[in-house]
Amino acid sequence: MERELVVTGIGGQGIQLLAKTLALAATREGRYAMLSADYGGEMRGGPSKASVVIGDGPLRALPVLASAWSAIVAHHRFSEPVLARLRPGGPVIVNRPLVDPASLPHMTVYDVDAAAVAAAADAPHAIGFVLLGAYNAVTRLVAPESLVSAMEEVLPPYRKQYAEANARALAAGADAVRPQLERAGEVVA
Amino acid sequence: MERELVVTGIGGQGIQLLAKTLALAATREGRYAMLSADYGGEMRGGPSKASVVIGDGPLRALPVLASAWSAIVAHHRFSEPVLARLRPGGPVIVNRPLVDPASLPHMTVYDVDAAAVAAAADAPHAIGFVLLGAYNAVTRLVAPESLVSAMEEVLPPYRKQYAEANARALAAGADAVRPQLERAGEVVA
Amino acid sequence: MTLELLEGSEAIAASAIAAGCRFFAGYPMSPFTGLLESMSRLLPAAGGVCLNAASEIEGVNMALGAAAAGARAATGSCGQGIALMQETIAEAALNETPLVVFNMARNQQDYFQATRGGGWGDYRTITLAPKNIPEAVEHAQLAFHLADKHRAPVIFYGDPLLAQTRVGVEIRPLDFGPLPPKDWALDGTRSGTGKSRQIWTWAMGKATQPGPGPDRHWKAIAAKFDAIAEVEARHEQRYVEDAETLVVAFGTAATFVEYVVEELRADGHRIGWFRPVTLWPFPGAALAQATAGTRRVLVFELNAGQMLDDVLIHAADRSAVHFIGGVSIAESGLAFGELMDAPVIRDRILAALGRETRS
Amino acid sequence: MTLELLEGSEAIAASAIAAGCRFFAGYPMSPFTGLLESMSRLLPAAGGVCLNAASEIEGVNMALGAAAAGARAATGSCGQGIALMQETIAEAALNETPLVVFNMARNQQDYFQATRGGGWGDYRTITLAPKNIPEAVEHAQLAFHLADKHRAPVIFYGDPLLAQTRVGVEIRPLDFGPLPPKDWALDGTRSGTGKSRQIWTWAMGKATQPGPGPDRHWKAIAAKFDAIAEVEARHEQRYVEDAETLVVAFGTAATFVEYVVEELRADGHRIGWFRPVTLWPFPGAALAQATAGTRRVLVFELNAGQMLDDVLIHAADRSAVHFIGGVSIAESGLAFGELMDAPVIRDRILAALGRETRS
Amino acid sequence: MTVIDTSQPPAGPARRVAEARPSLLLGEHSLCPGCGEPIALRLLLEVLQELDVVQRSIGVVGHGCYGSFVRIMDVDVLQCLHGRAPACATGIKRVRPDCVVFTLQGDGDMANEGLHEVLHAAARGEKITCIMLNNGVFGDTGGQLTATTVLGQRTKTSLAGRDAREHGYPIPVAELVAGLRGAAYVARGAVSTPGAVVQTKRMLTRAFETQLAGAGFSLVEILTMCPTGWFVPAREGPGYLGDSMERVYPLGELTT
Amino acid sequence: MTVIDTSQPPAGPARRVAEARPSLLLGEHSLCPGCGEPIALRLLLEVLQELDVVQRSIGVVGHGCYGSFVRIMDVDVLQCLHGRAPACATGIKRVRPDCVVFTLQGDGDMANEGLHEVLHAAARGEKITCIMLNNGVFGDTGGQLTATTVLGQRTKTSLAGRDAREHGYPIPVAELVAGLRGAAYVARGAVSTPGAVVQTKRMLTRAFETQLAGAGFSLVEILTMCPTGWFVPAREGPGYLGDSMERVYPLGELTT
Amino acid sequence: MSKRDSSGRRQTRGTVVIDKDRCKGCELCVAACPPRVLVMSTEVNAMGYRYPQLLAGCTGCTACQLVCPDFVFSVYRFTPAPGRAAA
Amino acid sequence: MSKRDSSGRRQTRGTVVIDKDRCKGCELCVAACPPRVLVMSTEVNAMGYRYPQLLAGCTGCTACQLVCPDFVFSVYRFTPAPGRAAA
Ligand SMILES: Cc1ncc(C[n+]2csc(CCOP(=O)(O)OP(=O)(O)O)c2C)c(N)n1
Ligand SMILES: Cc1ncc(C[n+]2csc(CCOP(=O)(O)OP(=O)(O)O)c2C)c(N)n1
Ligand code: SF4
Ligand code: SF4
Ligand code: SF4
Ligand code: SF4
Ligand code: SF4
Ligand code: SF4
Ligand SMILES: [Mg+2]
Ligand SMILES: [Mg+2]
Repeated sequence: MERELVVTGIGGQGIQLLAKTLALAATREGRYAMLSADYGGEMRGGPSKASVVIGDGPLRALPVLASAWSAIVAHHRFSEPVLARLRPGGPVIVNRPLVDPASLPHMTVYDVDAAAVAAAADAPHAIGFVLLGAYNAVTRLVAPESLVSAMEEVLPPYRKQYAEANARALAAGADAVRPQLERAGEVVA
Repeated sequence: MERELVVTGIGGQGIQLLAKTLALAATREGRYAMLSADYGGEMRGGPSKASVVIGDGPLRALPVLASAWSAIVAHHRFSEPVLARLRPGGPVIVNRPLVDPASLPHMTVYDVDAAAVAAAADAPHAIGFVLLGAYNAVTRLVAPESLVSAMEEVLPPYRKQYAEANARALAAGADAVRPQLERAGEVVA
Repeated sequence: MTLELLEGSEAIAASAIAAGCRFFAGYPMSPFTGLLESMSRLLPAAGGVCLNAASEIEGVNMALGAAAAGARAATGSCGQGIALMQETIAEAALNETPLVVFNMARNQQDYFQATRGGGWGDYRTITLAPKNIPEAVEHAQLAFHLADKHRAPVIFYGDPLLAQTRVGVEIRPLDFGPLPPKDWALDGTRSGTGKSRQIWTWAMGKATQPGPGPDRHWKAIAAKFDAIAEVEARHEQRYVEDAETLVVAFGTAATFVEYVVEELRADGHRIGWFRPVTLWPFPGAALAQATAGTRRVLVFELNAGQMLDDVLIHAADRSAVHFIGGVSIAESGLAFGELMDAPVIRDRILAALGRETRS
Repeated sequence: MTLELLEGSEAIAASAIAAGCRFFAGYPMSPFTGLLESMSRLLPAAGGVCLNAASEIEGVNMALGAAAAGARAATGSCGQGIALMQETIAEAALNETPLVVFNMARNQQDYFQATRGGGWGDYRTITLAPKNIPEAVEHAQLAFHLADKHRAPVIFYGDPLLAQTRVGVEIRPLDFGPLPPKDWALDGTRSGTGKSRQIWTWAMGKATQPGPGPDRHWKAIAAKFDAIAEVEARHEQRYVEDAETLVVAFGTAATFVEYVVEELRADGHRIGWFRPVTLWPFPGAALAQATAGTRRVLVFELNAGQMLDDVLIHAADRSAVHFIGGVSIAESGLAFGELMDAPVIRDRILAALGRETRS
Repeated sequence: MTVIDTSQPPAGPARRVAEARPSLLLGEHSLCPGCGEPIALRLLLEVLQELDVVQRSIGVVGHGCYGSFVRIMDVDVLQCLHGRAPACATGIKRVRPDCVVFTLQGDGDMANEGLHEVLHAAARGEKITCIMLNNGVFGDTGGQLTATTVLGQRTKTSLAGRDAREHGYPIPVAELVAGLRGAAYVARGAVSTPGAVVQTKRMLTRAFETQLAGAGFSLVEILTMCPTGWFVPAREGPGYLGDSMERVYPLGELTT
Repeated sequence: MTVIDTSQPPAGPARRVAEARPSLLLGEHSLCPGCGEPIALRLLLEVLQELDVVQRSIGVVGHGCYGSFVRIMDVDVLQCLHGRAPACATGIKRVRPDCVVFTLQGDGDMANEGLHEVLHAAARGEKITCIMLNNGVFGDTGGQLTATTVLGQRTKTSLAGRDAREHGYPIPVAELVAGLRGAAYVARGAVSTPGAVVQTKRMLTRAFETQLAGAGFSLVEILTMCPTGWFVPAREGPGYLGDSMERVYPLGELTT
Repeated sequence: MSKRDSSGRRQTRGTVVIDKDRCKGCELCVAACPPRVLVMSTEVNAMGYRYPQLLAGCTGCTACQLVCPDFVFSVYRFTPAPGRAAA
Repeated sequence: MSKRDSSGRRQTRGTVVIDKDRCKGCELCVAACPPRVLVMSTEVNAMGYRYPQLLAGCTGCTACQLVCPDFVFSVYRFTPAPGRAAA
């Protein structure tokens, strides 16, 4: 089975690192992953999007996704074309208050105030990892430990000191979404 | 009517100048001319050949002649492929003793000892012009005066001092062939 | 099998090195830059050399030199940079140097550039156009094999999606069979022996051992390319048996077409696809056969219609051929435009199915 | 009419100047050198500039600059030198600079180079292939006209026979009709007015007046070349009405073919000839019509079969097409080989007439 | 400490001594924070204006981050191929000798791809003004080694720092050009400090004056910050420039 | 005056002090009478022999009259594209560091088409030896102006003589290269007099020694006569060289 | 006329207009300002960057304008008798 | 041992072998020969060129060999006591 995730946000939110972490975690688990990035040179405030596909065998998905199962919406600004491709019903993590959960009526939406959660976890810059933690708690695409070690692996050498904060952010994101998950009875994955 | 001339010799004999003189003379007379040269950079002793076509209207002849009416053979060394294209019966001026008149049984051959004639005319370097003078006396393709003025025109500035000697060579060449012409009753042109 | 999550460029670089590439020289240009950076990182560790060429012309000539000395050597670029290399690519074809050129193209607009030379003289370049990164990893090795096998330049025709997408891949050396020894390579050992070697497009030989000279040599080169055309054409096809409509596409575009064709078949359309794996030699005979029974041959490529020429030359019925591609570029000019998208391709195919075949 | 006995190169240079060419930059290469020397001698007297470029790349870019500034400007070379210009020729096509390139080729092996770009992107180059010096004199002027008319590069495809043969010709300015004003040319007068001009392949425009950008611009360029293809294809043909066999050839080779066809008709053969005058746009529709009633289409070109592609694409019946040309080079590598000769061509045609048409 | 309102010009009597934007600027650039190239652009546009040659100016712009200036400079511009600007400028100047013709290039454009063109234009003494923005990297493609990268500098294609044995030595373009007789004015400036900016503007003025006088070829090499390609924070750009580049590329005029 | 029989070696006791032909020569060349290039070829072949590096020597030869030497030198040779020899030589040397790699180029090849390649190879300090035969013209194409043609010289594309305003100034290649740090040995010789020939041979020896020592790039520019391209009688070649070229291109070593 | 006010500060002899929404926060101006009267904001502008704010003591020297890559500063010098700006 | 013979000429201390059919008649050797003992022939060789001939007085200095572009000269120095060559 193949699962597609699209991530949309703006430069500076850590979109690319988030997506890369997930793809690497799946790869390290011995699965097939594909990661497509599309960003205007990561200009601060500019569009940043990525997509990740994970499967158990060689992937059928195209590098420009025809449609996607799930999404992480970190910022609403450039999200429209990306969200138009979501298949109804799939899980979406939205970054409250920047994104209005009601804007995705056909999806199973989970909302996380990533900035607040990150700040509370003493990892104020790790907004992307909060969202990823939440996403993985919902979808269970990879083991939480895989995420942590993949995150450590993708960090460039000069950012290694953030590893612990990022790990806290991943866990905090998962925790933050858990109440909604329980309410929904774990419909997904 | 189109008349083709092929000239064959070796570098240093003045083949190119001869051919250019004839072509220019015809042009100055208001006729159509074509001059094709093919020489290995005029290396002394290397092959030197040229062809001239003269006609009263736009020319049909190809720049690589399919066949030719007439020839000037200044040296036998590289002449074979050139002569193989002569149409039987046409006039050929051969440079005795370097070329054996008997080697062209199907042609109307005129022989001139160009070196001797040139020396006698006090124009020892003008072997080519001797042959051209003879050729034109036989074929009457252009007026003798046209040849002289074309010769003057084609001389590069630093060789202008040879103009008079060359003119003598042209005339001497014509004189040298006249007895044979009279014998043959002016069959050609 | 352990998969590594690698960016396409990195995977291609690693694969080339696994194939024994030991010399690379290149000049940055998006989206080729990633391959250059990967080579510059990975090659030294493998005992090879990666040079920052001062221009594409310098880079391709460095690679030609290294290849002439017997190394597996490559360069790369895209678009304008490849244009600058045309003289040298032609030279490599004519002087028989096994040079590999990674064209990490910005789009599909350089099909003619790859397949019709554009350098000078009568030569062709074997051109591999992988459809996805796993195949790109294979082609990165096959390119060196074919170059050595035929002593001829080989072009790898990539694109931004192949360069920049990351996927899980495995890199290991592939075996394509034995190769002739490189006894022609310059190494200096024969200098002074009376049998010194020479690599020369004019093939004049040495005074003591005259060569064929340009007329005979270039005829022989033309004959060699004819012979390569006989044996190296590769293609892939599906649903040809019952297809009323056949869609022809190359490279990544073919992957998209394949995806859409699967959808359309699920919808009941009698449709198939045909992909030239080698752009040159173009698999003409295979296409002729594949199109023998089809009503429509649709050509999809992201350009103004270049492979179209080859399809028109080979399709069983020329009047059945319709072009459904077009120029499509991202705003940056550096990547594909919106035509490289399954829904758009689907619409174009459906529109063509709706139209009746004109003759 | 007074004829001057001029070497082809000289005649072409004089004619280009008569057409208003006022800038030339080139780099020596046989047999192009004569044109460069003639330009360097004749242009200053006409108030123009001829520069000794330090390389072909420099030369073509100098010419592009001069053309962008509104002058009738040209460069030239052959073979390898033209290969080096490919990036810039493509640029001129894509940024719409009317650049003229005199390719005084060594042979006919650069048909693909001229007609399939080889630069980068979707562009074509109008290519004129004169059959003899009088036509070359005409084309030297037509080239500038077409370049200005379409704001596109034009290639003049010459050869050693056109360059080096001397014939009596008359040079006078020819009138090909009116042209649009060059209001796009850079002259500085609009700088600082808010409406400054821009010549840019990416066509991004100015912040105050955004341009179409590459996607729309390159689509428009492709459409422009489609439109040129509709109107500028030129050809010449003879005896098509009753010909069983049609021989297709271009440039000087066509003159030889014409000569041989005349001989063969005199011998009673039902044979004709067809000559693309423009190699691009290839006169495909005309060829389709001309070959509609023929049994055999023989393609004669001094290369390994390049125009052959275009004939195969357009001939009424592909299976009637036979190649009777081939690579043929002088020992020096600088001129035609023995195939450029009427008796040899005659033999090849007769041999083809002897064979029955294979299907 | 009170922050002064700087949203409006001062209410009291004051004279504007520096304008934010040159009048030939048509819009915003999108270069990185701390990039030195826009500063050079401002100087260029100011000098054209001050010399009163705007309406006969033609620019030829190469490929690099500065390439996007084509959109925002109100000057007739040919955006040319990578490295070829001096050749194109030559063609323009020769057919429009009354125009003021300049090129805008980077180190990648001029010292790598286009070294041939600039040296030959200089040797010919073309009456054009070439401007090289030298930041020691290919900025636009993400920070790879160029011919002017200084020894020890880390780039994406010299990860362990430029090593002379592996990558060779940096090329001092201004010095090379100054060694050619056709070069009438050659100078090297920088935009890393206010003083250097003022000096660089003077160099540009002299270079264009050289062209106007018909004296020959002129070149101004300008050291510019590329924090992105140098992998340093924007505010450290000027310091890095001074510590590394200026030692190899001394500022000043090279012709007399 | 009696003419001595010189068809045979002397009958009496004598020692051969100079051989006509270097042992690495395979046949005849077809260059013009009085051409200087074959003299340079002889020196090159002798030096390779004397340094005992023949069986690890690889040459890269450009396009010019010397191009035909490929047929007669018993050395592994890549005949490369016009101007690109230093790039090809770089590729060869980098994959065969134990080989002795040299280029043989002309002024047209190196100073015109290939200025970029030689300067970058020099800046990189490539351990190769480049030889430029400078005759100030494109000899092979019939004598047109090159970047090294001296002022006043008449060529087929400067019929009235090279004029600085029109054609610019000649480029001193050896000086340019010597200005690059990667250049370890740079010298200019000539083949116009016996003394110059001896000196030039010493320069070639030093250049190759520099390569063998791994010290960096080496260049020997050799002024050669081209009577054909200069439009002077063969015997006037050396005099013309001394009067015109040597004044602009002084002989000697440029590195220390 | 002394150039320093009572607190030892340079007198405010000029001022600047800061087009703050164009600022990209590079801080080149801060380092370049001789009297060091520019400090970065804690807020961010429309593009998300911190931007410079002016304290008292500007001399109107134009250094900030000279080095700013984003054309943020216009600089004014007070004409008759400056020195009354807020301290 | 005097270096000049009775006629004031340099002694003949060496000689050369002239491979005359390779000569292209450029006369570089003639100008280069310090004692000026090379003179051009009046006959031409197989290629049609005049070629150098040796008079008495060769010193075996090798100058001719050094400058000859056509590799015509081998040079010998007499070993024990030269000077008996034809004068
Ligand atoms: C022929 C060619 N090769 C490569 C490129 C890719 N390219 C675009 S910009 C650039 C870098 C330019 O560097 P530089 O001139 O130093 O400018 P910077 O971006 O550093 O300001 C390169 C290599 C190109 N456009 N054309
Ligand atoms: C790309 C390219 N342009 C032009 C030529 C033509 N060409 C061949 S030899 C030559 C002249 C070489 O001059 P130089 O290097 O000075 O050698 P010389 O003949 O003077 O010894 C030229 C321009 C070529 N072969 N390739
Ligand atoms: S990459 Fe460097 S040169 Fe380019 S805009 Fe950014 S800082 Fe400026
Ligand atoms: S043209 Fe000049 S360089 Fe060439 S062989 Fe003749 S003399 Fe020598
Ligand atoms: S004008 Fe001078 S003193 Fe005032 S803020 Fe700017 S740099 Fe500081
Ligand atoms: S220099 Fe300009 S862009 Fe940078 S912080 Fe100061 S005002 Fe902002
Ligand atoms: S060896 Fe010396 S002296 Fe003897 S002929 Fe030669 S140049 Fe003259
Ligand atoms: S130098 Fe050599 S080629 Fe010239 S004349 Fe003397 S022997 Fe003959
Ligand atoms: Mg740069
Ligand atoms: Mg030369």
